[in-house]
Amino acid sequence: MSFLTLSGLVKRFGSTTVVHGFDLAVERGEFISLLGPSGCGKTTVLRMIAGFETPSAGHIIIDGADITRKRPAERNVGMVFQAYALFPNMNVADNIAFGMKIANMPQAAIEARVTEMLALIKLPDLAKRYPYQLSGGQQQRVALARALAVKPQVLLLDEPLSALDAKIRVSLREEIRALQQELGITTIFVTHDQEEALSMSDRVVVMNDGRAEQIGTPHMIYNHPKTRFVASFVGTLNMLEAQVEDPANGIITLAGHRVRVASGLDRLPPSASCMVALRPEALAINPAEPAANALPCTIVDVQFLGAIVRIKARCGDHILSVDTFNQTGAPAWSRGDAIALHFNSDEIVVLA
Amino acid sequence: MSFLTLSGLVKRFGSTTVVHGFDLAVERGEFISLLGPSGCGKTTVLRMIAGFETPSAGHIIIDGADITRKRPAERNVGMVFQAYALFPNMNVADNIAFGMKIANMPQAAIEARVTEMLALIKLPDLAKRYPYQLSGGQQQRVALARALAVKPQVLLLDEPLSALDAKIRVSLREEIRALQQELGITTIFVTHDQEEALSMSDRVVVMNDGRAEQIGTPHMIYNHPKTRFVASFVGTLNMLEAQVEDPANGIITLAGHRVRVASGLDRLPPSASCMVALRPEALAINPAEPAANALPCTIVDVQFLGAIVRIKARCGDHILSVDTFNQTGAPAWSRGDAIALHFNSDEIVVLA
Amino acid sequence: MRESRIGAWIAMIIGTLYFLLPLIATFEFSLRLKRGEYSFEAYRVVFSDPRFRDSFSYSVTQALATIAVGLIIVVPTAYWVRLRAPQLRPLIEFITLLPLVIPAIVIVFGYLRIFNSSSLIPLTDTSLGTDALLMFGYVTLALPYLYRAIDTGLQAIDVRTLTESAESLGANTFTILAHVILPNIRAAVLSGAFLTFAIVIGEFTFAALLNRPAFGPYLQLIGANRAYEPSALAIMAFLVTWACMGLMQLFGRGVRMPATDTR
Amino acid sequence: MRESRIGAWIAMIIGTLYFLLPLIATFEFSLRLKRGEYSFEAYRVVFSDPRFRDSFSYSVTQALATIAVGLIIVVPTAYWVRLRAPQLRPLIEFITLLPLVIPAIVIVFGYLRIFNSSSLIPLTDTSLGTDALLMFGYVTLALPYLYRAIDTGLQAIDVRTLTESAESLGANTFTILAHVILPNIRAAVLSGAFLTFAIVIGEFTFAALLNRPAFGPYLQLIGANRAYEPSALAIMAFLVTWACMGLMQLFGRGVRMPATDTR
Repeated sequence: MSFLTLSGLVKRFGSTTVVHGFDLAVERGEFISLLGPSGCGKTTVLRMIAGFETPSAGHIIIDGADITRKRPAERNVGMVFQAYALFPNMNVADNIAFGMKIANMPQAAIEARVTEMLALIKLPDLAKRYPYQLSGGQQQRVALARALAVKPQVLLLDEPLSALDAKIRVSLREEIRALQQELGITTIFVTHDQEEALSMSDRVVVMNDGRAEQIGTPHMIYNHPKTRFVASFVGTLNMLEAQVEDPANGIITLAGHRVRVASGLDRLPPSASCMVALRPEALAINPAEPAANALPCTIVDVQFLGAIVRIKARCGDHILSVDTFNQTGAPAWSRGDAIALHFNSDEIVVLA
Repeated sequence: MSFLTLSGLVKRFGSTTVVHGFDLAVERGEFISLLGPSGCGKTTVLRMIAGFETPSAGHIIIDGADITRKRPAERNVGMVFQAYALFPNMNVADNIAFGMKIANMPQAAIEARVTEMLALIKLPDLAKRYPYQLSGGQQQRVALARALAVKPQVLLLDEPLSALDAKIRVSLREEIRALQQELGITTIFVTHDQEEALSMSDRVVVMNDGRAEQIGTPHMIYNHPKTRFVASFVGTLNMLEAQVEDPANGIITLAGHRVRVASGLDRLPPSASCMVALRPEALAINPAEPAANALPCTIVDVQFLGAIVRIKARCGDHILSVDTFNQTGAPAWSRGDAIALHFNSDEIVVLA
Repeated sequence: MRESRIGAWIAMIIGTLYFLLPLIATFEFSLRLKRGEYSFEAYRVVFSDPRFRDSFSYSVTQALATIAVGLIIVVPTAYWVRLRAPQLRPLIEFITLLPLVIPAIVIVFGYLRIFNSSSLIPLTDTSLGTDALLMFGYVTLALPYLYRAIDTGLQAIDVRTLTESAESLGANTFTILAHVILPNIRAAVLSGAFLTFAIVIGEFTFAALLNRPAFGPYLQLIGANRAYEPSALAIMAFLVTWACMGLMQLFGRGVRMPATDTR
Repeated sequence: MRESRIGAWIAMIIGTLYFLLPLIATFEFSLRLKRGEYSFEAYRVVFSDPRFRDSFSYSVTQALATIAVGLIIVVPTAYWVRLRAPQLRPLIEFITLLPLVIPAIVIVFGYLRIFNSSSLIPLTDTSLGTDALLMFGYVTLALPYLYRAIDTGLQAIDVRTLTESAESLGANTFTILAHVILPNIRAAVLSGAFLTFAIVIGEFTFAALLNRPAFGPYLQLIGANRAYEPSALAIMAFLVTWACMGLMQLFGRGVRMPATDTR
């Protein structure tokens, strides 16, 4: 049986239902991300696990014990907030020690654990500093240490990186992931940033409108989105309308061109319309080795974004976005150039 | 002579100097971005052009007229702020008309111009809406229309996209650039986002600590950064220490391997140390065609970021970051794999 | 969670009783003018007293003048402090808090000393001059509330960006204040005005010391000489202030009411 | 820019004169007890009056009791409202503003009516009971200032996140209030306390109507019977309140003073 089980969780605020029958089974030591736009209910799910919201229906079970109705203080759950939420009147050591003092741990044990936690977050010399003397990244690491000090069964992270600068965000997310793997602590991470979710998690739950749209590994979520919402929310992509030509052999027509599709056509009748998705980075311009499919296009715009050069190309009525790396060897495309976009048949996703 | 000239601009607040002798010559119709981290003085330069700050020294000349000491209301300069700054008590039409009413334009002319501006920002039906009824993106377009309605000589944009959601930010930046090119208005754009600066501008001014570090086209700034600051601020990159071996033939030693460098070694003596920069996307893993240089490495980490898979590889004491597209055909790398990183000799930048 | 909720409800109930009990007791007493039955006789007596009508209308006039002068002083000051001298805000707040803690008696003694018949500006020589002096006293008294209300209103809008937007579109300071700032702090201005109104209507010390026929001293006079009428008057004063507070809440919470003209 | 700056300076100067002139005039007058020379004779007379010392210490005691009771009522309420019932904030603010606009006379009449000798709780029968009644009246009077100060303090910290952090670390409500919330609003608590102190010291109506030997009625008594001493007293009252305000500013601005113990 799984370590943390959410079954049929429902949360209503007045007449609006923000979480509709949410189910999730998390293994011990797993890192799960709840990913979705604001208002999708991801934070509400997290707050129900923490005990700050009481579910309108459903159960929360940790390690076999039903904690659905327990008060936050009675749960053994650590929480890190977006706003760093360190106690401003206490120094770093006292912040980390807070939960242990509440639990009446002996002073010597507390001190040892504080030292251990400070080493873990790589801030061994900052024990006497006050929160206002720390940078945002340091504060968030202390908040993490404070939550971990009491050895919680589950660690909950509520957008802990959102308030930080871009560069610190990237380095801290790598640190958090390393720490989580080192301690083997079961972790639920809430974020609206797809890159964070994909890079940190064992599994990602993509949420929309209070429901889980898809649960899977980052690779599955990104490369095999099940719904249109998942496809468009996780990464940018070209969404195109196509006609089914020969479902048995996986052939569709895209802007008048025959295109071979690896899967997803079984349920569709011939000459039906369908939506297909193509990721901008899956397209290759005039490659040396031709791929299974090729679409002749005309370049309508070239945007230099730094590492990536984004090319917009017209194919019939469709405008396709193509990403290429800015490399010295690469040809310099310009508006009006005629090109062929190649892609493999398994890069094209037929959406439900 | 250039249309807008900033010469020797200095701004002190008390004893701190936030802008040190800033020079810039902007051609008529040019789109210039001031790019830099917060506190680099970019906003102060913009506010001096608008007249909200008085320079401690230096001159601001627009179309031959020195406006250094003029009050904001006497300058013919349009400004768009990060906070949308629409007048909450006026509807969209009245907001756009405000400047023209101040200028005592006849009512009929004002109405015609308002209609024209609403068509320009593609919101022809929202004339009677109030700001609080608009989305952030719509508000910012109205703010743009309000600034442009009085036909300013120069348009100033102070991080106009920072408060918007990621997707709207991208679409609005394309719209602003198209509008600017259509009207041919001289524009100064302040941002801390390198992608915005690179994708929108004719030229980019990278600022650091109140000084212009480098002024050039987006391509020059990104591919040929002059200083270490520019290289690290514009994009992410691998910064490595190397030894000069044979400056005449452009040979350096990197982690014990001989590497050919296209340029930048002329000033350095043999066996000197130097810093070189390599962009993560310039490196190819075991490519079909070998490039000029190759470094044998071991993979230490693989991060799945969605469109991009970031691989960290160890070469001697150096850890190199390598970006590859997530493509179905690409091999799935994992920790411990031995690979060779190939790159051309003109991809390596020797920093001053 | 539950324990704190119960404690807080108890605190709130005590707080409410604090205000409701005296009010109910006063109301009940005010109905007992006729022996053995409840009646509104005390209210009838009060309304038919011409001194009641005179003093009430005098105080209303004073209140309106106080509001006008107070706004002319406070709005530009609060705006300017927010815009150009935010570092002065603690000082200004300190100054505007002074009338709360300087006993009214000090202010009045001072004014009498400055403006008496033998001074350079002998305001107290004429009845109109004394009225003006009283009004300025009220402005002082209302300053803390007026300033706080306006400042809170200004806090809710982005004064600096709005001002700079308007400046770069060619507007001068007067246009900005009249067409950009004021329409957007209307609710705060009204809220401050109603509070000022309520304060002036109930004020006693100033009016008594300057010997003006205001509502406060009339209340005191009746209170000293009658039994039931003072309770009736107190209830009426409460209703007037309640109405003011209600209007304040209404405008404070009200939807943004847009002005259609921009000049 | 320049025009608005000048206008604002003028407004500020007028505002300052508003307070300074009466003060200076009063001070000057207080020095003229001895004919033909300036002296502090009036102050000496005041200080040597035992009624001055008695009434002043009575009022100080009242002020301290008011502060204690006020804080016990206000801190948990304001905390709970911010945390669990933010939708009640307008209502609570409205209630706490009531004492500002209900004439003091209504409140006192009501209290006398409820707690007189023939009532269920005959507080006014004993001197201690009346003292308690007066203190509760002062709590009412101080409520708006105390609530605003505490609420502003709570606004500056992230009450909800701090509470939830502490809760998930196992803390109960009392621990959270005592060790997480209170230490972080110390400045606000002190500021509210000093303001309350200043108000109670200068209060007249309540004390006079309940016939308690407080400082306010003593001030009034001297004011009615002497010429120069009232000015001296007024100046002293001003200095006391000034000191309170100064302390308020000091603590309001003061650096965060950390507590070392967490339990």
